[in-house]
Amino acid sequence: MLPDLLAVGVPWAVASIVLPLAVALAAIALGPHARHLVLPGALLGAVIALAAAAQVLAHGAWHHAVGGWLPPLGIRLRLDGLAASFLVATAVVACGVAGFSRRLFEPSARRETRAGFAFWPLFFVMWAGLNAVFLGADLFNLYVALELLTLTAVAMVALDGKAETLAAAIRYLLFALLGSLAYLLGVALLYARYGALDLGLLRAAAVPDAITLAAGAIMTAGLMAKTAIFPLHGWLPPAHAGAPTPASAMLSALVVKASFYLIARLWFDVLPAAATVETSQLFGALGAGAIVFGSLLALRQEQLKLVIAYSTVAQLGYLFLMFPLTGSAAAPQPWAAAAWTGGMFHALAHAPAKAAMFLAAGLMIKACGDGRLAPLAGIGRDLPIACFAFGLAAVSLMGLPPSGGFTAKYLLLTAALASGQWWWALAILAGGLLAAAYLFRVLNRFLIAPAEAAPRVAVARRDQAIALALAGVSILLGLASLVPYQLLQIGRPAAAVGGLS
Amino acid sequence: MSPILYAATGAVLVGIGVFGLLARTHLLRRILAFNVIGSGIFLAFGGLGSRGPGSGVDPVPQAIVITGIVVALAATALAVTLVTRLFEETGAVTLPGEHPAEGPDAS
Amino acid sequence: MTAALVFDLSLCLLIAAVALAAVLADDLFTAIVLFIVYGLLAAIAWVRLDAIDVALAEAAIGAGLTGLLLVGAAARLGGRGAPPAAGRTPWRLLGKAAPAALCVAAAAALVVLVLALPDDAPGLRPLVAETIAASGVTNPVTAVLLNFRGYDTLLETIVLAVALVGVWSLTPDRDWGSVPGARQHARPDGVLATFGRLLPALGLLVAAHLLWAGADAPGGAFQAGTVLAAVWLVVVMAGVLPAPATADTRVRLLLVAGPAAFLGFGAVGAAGGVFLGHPAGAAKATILAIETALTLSIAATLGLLVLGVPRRPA
Amino acid sequence: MPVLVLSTSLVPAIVIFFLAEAQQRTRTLVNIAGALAKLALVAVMLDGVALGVAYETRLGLLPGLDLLLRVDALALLFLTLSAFLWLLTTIYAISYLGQGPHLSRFFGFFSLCVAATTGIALSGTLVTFFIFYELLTLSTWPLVVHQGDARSIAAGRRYLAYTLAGSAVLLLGIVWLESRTGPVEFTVRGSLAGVDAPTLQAVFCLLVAGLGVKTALVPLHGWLPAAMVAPAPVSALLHAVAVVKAGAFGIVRIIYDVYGTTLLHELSLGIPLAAVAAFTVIYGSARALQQDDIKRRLAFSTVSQVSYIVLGASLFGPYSTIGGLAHLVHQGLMKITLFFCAGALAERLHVHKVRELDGIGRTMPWTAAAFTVGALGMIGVPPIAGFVSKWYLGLGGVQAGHVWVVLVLAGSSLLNAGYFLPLIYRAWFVPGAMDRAPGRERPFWLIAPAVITALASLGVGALAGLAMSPLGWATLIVERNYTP
Amino acid sequence: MAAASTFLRRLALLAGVWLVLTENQPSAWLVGALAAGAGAAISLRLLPPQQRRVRLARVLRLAPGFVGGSLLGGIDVARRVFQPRMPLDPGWLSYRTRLPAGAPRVALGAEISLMPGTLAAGMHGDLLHVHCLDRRLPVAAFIAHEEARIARSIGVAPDPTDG
Amino acid sequence: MILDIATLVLASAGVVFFIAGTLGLLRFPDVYARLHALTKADNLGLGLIALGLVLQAGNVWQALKIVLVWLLAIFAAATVSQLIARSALVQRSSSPAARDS
Repeated sequence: MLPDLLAVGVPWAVASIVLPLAVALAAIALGPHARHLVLPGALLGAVIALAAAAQVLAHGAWHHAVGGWLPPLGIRLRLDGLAASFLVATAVVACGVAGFSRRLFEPSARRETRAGFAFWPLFFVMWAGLNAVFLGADLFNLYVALELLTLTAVAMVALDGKAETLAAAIRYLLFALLGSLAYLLGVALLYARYGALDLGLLRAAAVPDAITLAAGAIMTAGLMAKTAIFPLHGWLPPAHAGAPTPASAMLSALVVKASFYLIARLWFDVLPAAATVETSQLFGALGAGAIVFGSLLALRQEQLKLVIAYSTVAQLGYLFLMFPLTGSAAAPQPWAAAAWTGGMFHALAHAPAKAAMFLAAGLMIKACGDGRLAPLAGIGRDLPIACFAFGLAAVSLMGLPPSGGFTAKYLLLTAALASGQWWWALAILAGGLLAAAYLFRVLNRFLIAPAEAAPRVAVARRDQAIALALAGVSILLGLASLVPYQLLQIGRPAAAVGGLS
Repeated sequence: MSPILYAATGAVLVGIGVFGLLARTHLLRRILAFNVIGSGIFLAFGGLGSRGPGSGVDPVPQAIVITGIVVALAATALAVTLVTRLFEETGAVTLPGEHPAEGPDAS
Repeated sequence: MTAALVFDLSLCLLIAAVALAAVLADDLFTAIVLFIVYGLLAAIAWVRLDAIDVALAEAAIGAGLTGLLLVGAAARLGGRGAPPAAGRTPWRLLGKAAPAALCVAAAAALVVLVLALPDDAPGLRPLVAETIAASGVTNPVTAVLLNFRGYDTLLETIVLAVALVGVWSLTPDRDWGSVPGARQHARPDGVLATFGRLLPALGLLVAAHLLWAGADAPGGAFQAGTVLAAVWLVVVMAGVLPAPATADTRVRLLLVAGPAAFLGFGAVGAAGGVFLGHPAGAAKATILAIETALTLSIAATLGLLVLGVPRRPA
Repeated sequence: MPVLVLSTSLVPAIVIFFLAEAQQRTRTLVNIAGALAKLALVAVMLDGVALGVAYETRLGLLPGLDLLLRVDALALLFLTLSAFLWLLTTIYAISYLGQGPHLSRFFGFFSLCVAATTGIALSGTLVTFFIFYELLTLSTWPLVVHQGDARSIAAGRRYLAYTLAGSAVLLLGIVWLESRTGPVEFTVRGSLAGVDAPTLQAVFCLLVAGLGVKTALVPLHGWLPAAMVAPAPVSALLHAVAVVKAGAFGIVRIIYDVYGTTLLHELSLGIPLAAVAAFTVIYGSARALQQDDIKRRLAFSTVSQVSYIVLGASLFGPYSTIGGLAHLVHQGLMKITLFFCAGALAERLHVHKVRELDGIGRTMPWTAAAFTVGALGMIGVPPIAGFVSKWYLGLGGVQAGHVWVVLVLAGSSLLNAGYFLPLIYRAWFVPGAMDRAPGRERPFWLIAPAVITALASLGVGALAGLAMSPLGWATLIVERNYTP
Repeated sequence: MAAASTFLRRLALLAGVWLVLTENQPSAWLVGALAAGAGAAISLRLLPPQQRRVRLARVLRLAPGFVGGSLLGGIDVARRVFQPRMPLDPGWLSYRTRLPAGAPRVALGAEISLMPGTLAAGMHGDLLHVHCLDRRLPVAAFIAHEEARIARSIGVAPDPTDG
Repeated sequence: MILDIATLVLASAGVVFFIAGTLGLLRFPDVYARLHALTKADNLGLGLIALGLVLQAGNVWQALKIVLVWLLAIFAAATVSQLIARSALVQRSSSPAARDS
């Protein structure tokens, strides 16, 4: 029975887009009654994502021509191992956030509240947008999906309605829109050059001429602005730190990955021939810069959520190290597969860890009534589960074993040393140490015995447990990394060649 | 020839819009500049789509541009609302840390 | 032929000049008016490119509604951003010179790229022409929007809906639950009110025509929806009908009707094996049905987007 | 089987984390039950391994990269030590900490720490070793900062700075090596054949430097004295059971199971390492002499003593290896005795400084006696365990043609005597303050562990000739695995 | 009853507009019927049937004057624009109208806005504010004339002497 | 042929009025005068162009359609000009002298 369901007869990939959209529309229509839909919707979304992954594992990559129209006329959806992995990561984080937010945005006295109304449509559309980005195989369709993310993300940042978050949201919006427009300009050029928008068709047709390279460069620059890679990171910390906690989790864990995902698709899938040694080293330099500067800035923050947000800036840097380590079709590196898989693994492992960290931080701030680090002293006694979750997530972010972060780091390091690019290995290791430095700065606070017991607002154990569960997932990813690894290999771009051993 | 002319105009509009974005700090002006960039890209898209032999226009860029226009409007609506709310909360029409409205170039 | 080229050249120069003027204008209102003019000129450019559908959309949405949004915001900002009398200092000019040079260089590079593209555009014209018989409509743009690339359009309607949610989410908490837009002070029997009472019937007709004609000629759900939205805005601004409360269930249903119909249609197709697949032979009917629902939702969404966040009367 | 052993401390760790602070009896029960179960399993395996049975568990992490747990003789040596001492330390800790705050957290991490040590002992590959090595770092940190005051936090910070930097270096070495060879398993020697010598030398330096941090090789020892602010059971854990031992154990693994002595000899890496170790032996002892705080004196003593193990391993001779391995156990027994005693003195009499020891032989005779046995053992007085290892080490040095080793040992022993004998003298022969009446040696379980380990130190030294003694087992290891 | 007949008349009017819009394509009739019906219904809601009935014939009788005025207005303004000296004498005039409130007044405003030299700028009570391009023209008499014409077309007779 | 010439003449005349309207917008002294120019001249210009196009229409329906568009445009222009004038007046109501100066 199960294999039948996993076969192409049930388009799980399509369902992963349709379901969250349907829930979002229902949430707009139903207002305060929508909260009964939230958990079933989220869980069903998770089931769909897992089924999609299982389908890929069982039957390989899956393509679907939407409306029955093949490219170049129509739009294709592509569910390969990479897409499936991101679907699952998204579903895991989204389920956690949904469970966490359910009571946060509960209507008061059966009356709809502003944030309560807005959050759920934004949340589910964001989820659908993420899935659409991961599944999209058409450049312009991806643009629309990206804008879906931009709008939901910006609105979420501003959900608190405070002046600082409004400014942060505007800054974010400016960056994101500029990035989208740059991307769109590249799409226009590519379409004018090749008459196709489908990734597969473009790969078949693309030659590394001036227009193609310029289009790729413009698109990449735009996407980098949206990914907040150093030195375009300025908008991220205030936005992610200012957003309501569940939004912070979604943004930091997932949304920034979407544009990164597109960069990776672009360079590995569409224009592998265009990647030169210089460009990939430049990407690596940006990544290393992000790691070092992001970490150093994280070390200087006095607000808990800002520490975590700057940590995102730093962690995004690792993702860009996969470009020099993978090399290109023109200049392939040994162990490219390890580098590519390591980079993607990092993106996947970072998601639940960062979400857990933000959720835990949100609870701590709620308990303290203060967003600074200092009042956290001794909170380990009051919120042990949240603190433990924070610690576990920190383990993954530092890349310490056993965690998904470690697996990623191991793969990236291996590729760096095997290809003789030891300087990236040093950046990776330095990043781990710096992460330890800024995270233990927080963890220390948990264990300090305060001079006098500070008053704390009570926090539900269930909410803490959600953070713990997400952190647990990021740890588990390090112990049970074989299946995700295999999943990632299905449909791996040809540019990322070379075996692990 | 003409379609290429419009495409080139689109490219110039992108430049003008980017200048507006960089040189202006008033947020509504930046939103305006965004729309100039956007419609410049659309025009380039359409102009490039009308090149070549044969009659008629490529409908795919047209459809894409219509979608793009609607998306741009959606983004503009959100942006404009954010800016008015920021003004109501703080009285500022620029981002914090950027020059407040002073001098002709900052308006 | 030469006359056409001269016209095109002048139009292009004019467009660029107006755009530059809009960016450089000292007065905010002037800048916005120039932007609207710019949008209308761009619409003419689209007519010259033989893209009437886009021209309609650009004029109505790109120039009209966007301009309306900017004017409304500028009014709310109450003249903030008007330039003080201070002259241009050399230092300021230098500060502007760098971005200016950058942008000139970027624009020049882009122009070179555009000109460098080979002239034998491998567009999709022939393919669309070949396939359009199977799409159910004869307007190729509608065929692309609602059939070949219907998935884009589905996401686009969601973009609109979510933008409205975003705008509403910015309501000040004290105003939540009230009616969008500023209170209008139009006299019940004034010019605007009369206009607002006469216009809707005609506007509805025009919208219906655009919608219906969109299958075979320029037009379609977005243009029709924009017309309806404009008419409705006039009605509301004239004080003929009040704007609905955001919590009004009917409004909510209207907002989601189009996307929901589209999505439901897609899901039914997916269950049959093809996501957003139109049933063979009935494509025109399904397209029109979806477009009708979309038109209503688009109209409601666009109108509410322009009205902005709910405000409680002071 | 290896998983079972691992779970005897992992499961209690998790259970204890979820226990409420007040459920003291349950916590104690879980702790003791886990420790006893582990000891029982170890006993079973000792028998099995002696007969040649191999226990192994594999878990695929990545294609070609396994989490491998395997029980071999060397693993079992370390495992036995940690299992035995864990039981005693747990008992001691329960008495020592009494009703203090955060006990669920404390014992949770305590058990986790032992689980990590178990994992280190059982690791069959470099990566597996690294995973547990890091787990050890992470699980000991909350113990070090347990008291939560400024000094503990500072010590914790220092501990982390050292150990995490060390792990980074270690990881670099591991990955560098494995990027050339593929994942390295401990038993498959000779897999390094295709790698060029400079790389191998560099990697060896990285590995040893990384492990040297936990081993507290000079100049990487700075964290160890600072970590003395931790509660006494934690110090015992750090010094005797887990942390420094894990480092030393790792170095032994690297020398014998990754590189092999032949290869290291060709790469001429043994003597430099031995020199570092010898310097550490002397330096640690010399510094210990200057310390006024008892625990700090013991800490520097550890710096010195643990390097005996490294010294033994780096000489490559069979006797020196036997001596080093035996010392792994012997030092553990003796040092834990000393820390138990120091902790008991601090807890019962608030004695922290050397001069405060005056007359405690009268007040707390059992404690003082156990302390004396441990200290004499450290100096190398026969027939206590320390003598046996030093003897074998010296023998090995002579056998390998490095007579200077004997001089180092002699010098170190003199220094040992120099800093331990005054303590013993003060305890027994200097009259103390009058208010210290006898009868303070309560509760029973605070004192008993020290006595037991003291007796054990005596026992393993006196009965070193038996096959199942640490020395006998070390001989077995060397004969079975490390004899070319 | 009145509502029904109003509805039918408006329906017919809108149907006519629809035919013009679609250039009388038979395939559009169904859509047109629906649209015209909806339009008429909305119109009925927004503009309920009133006692005074607008007679189409009489309204049509206004057309020639309207067109002529519009032509004159355009020429007049163009003449002034193109003259280098620009002969203007702008000023304001307040005209007290007798027309009933609502559509008739709006029609008056619309009409005079197209006529030479006058522009309606809103009402205060019965006072219609008119902006004159050239006060030397006989504006008031002109407005009165138009007012009378409109009044006749809707079947009321204002006192022509007032102004 | 005659029809074509007529169309050309009408359309050209229409353009002349459009130019007049635009020029008025620039030359006239205040917002009200400008409105005069804009509404009246542009209306006439549009009317003339429409008339010219009617002559080119293929059938009566097309011709009617052009007329309809023209009527709608006039309707809108007349309304909008009043609205603008009124709002300008309201904005300047602080100086009542402006009303009958």
